[in-house]
Amino acid sequence: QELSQWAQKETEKAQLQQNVHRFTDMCWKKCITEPATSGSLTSQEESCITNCLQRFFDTNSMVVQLVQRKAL
Amino acid sequence: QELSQWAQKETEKAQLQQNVHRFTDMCWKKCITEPATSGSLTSQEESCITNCLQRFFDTNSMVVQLVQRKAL
Amino acid sequence: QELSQWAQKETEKAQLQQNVHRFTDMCWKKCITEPATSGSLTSQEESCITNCLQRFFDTNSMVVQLVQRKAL
Amino acid sequence: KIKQEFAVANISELVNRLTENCFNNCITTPTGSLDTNDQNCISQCATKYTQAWNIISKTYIQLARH
Amino acid sequence: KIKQEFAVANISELVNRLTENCFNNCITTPTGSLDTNDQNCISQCATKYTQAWNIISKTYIQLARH
Amino acid sequence: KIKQEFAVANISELVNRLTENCFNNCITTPTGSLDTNDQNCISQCATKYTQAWNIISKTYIQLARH
Repeated sequence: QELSQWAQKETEKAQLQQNVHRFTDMCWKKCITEPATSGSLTSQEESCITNCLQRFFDTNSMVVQLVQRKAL
Repeated sequence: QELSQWAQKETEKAQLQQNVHRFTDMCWKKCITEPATSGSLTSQEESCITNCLQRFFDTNSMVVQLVQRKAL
Repeated sequence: QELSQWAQKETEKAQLQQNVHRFTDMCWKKCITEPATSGSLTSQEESCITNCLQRFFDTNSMVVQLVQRKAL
Repeated sequence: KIKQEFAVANISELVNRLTENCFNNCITTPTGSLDTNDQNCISQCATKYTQAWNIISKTYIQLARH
Repeated sequence: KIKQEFAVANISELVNRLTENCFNNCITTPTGSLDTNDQNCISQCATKYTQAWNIISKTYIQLARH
Repeated sequence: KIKQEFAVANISELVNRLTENCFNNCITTPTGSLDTNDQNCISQCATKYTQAWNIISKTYIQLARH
């Protein structure tokens, strides 16, 4: 049983890592439009990337609520 | 045997649903380029979406024929 | 053992074919931006496609080296 | 029970694709919160996406029959 | 027999990618039918895509050897 | 050992996504070689992409807790 719990945790971790890759890709494409000219994110790019993930989660919550209220 | 027929039908249905998602995504990206300002498709957007799927199927038929005639 | 070697070779071949599809798709999107007006690639498009794959491999090598040198 | 799973999978895929497409449609530059304009856009976009999904469903089933 | 399946899978993947890329290349705004211009564009695009696929095949095999 | 495999898979996925995004960011029109500008851009882009990945990791773990 401990083994199966361990396996489940590892699967969840892999899923979480996969999501991090997917969202990094998505927010990179949204926020970084110019070729790199310096080796670090500008403060504008940095906040765009943080906001991108948070607003994506907000959008997802709104959509789930609309579906649950059968408003679509 | 009935069970396996049932399983096959369900698999086909799942495949069909997956295609509907894929084509909705594709035709949405082609036809909807401006942020939403009203809660329903304009008549232009609506016909673009219907035509999008039909012309995609036409394109697919043409490509299959070209491959079969070894014209590529 | 011969059978498993054969199976491995076939798997590698399928993987290679899949990569060819993936890279053709990627370099097509990068190099072909105008609707087709003739039935063959212009010399510019042709060299763009060859260069695209080679520069992609160069980029990949650079990234692998940066990761190995822990420079990221 | 399996049938339900398929239906659930279908709604879940719709939610995912709808979220992604309406996020891209409405949130061009992500800021510190969703303002009223953003929320209106997302809600309208969600209705429009569902309409598009219904059109594609019907048209696809018609085309698949022939 | 399995070898054939791989070959079939390969052609089928080519048809799918070719259809998608040439649809996007030629049909900017989908209308009520494919007119002659659309058909010419798709046929020319299909030949060009196959050329690109051949170039990538050759170049990839050369690069993969090193 | 499996744990290591997960970690290796994670780095390998990062390398793939980083390569694709920085290739697209830096190499607009592929030419006969990577010149110094291209190389600088790729190296800087790679650092920036890793920063973005770290931000998303932290923010995602915070959001997933709630």
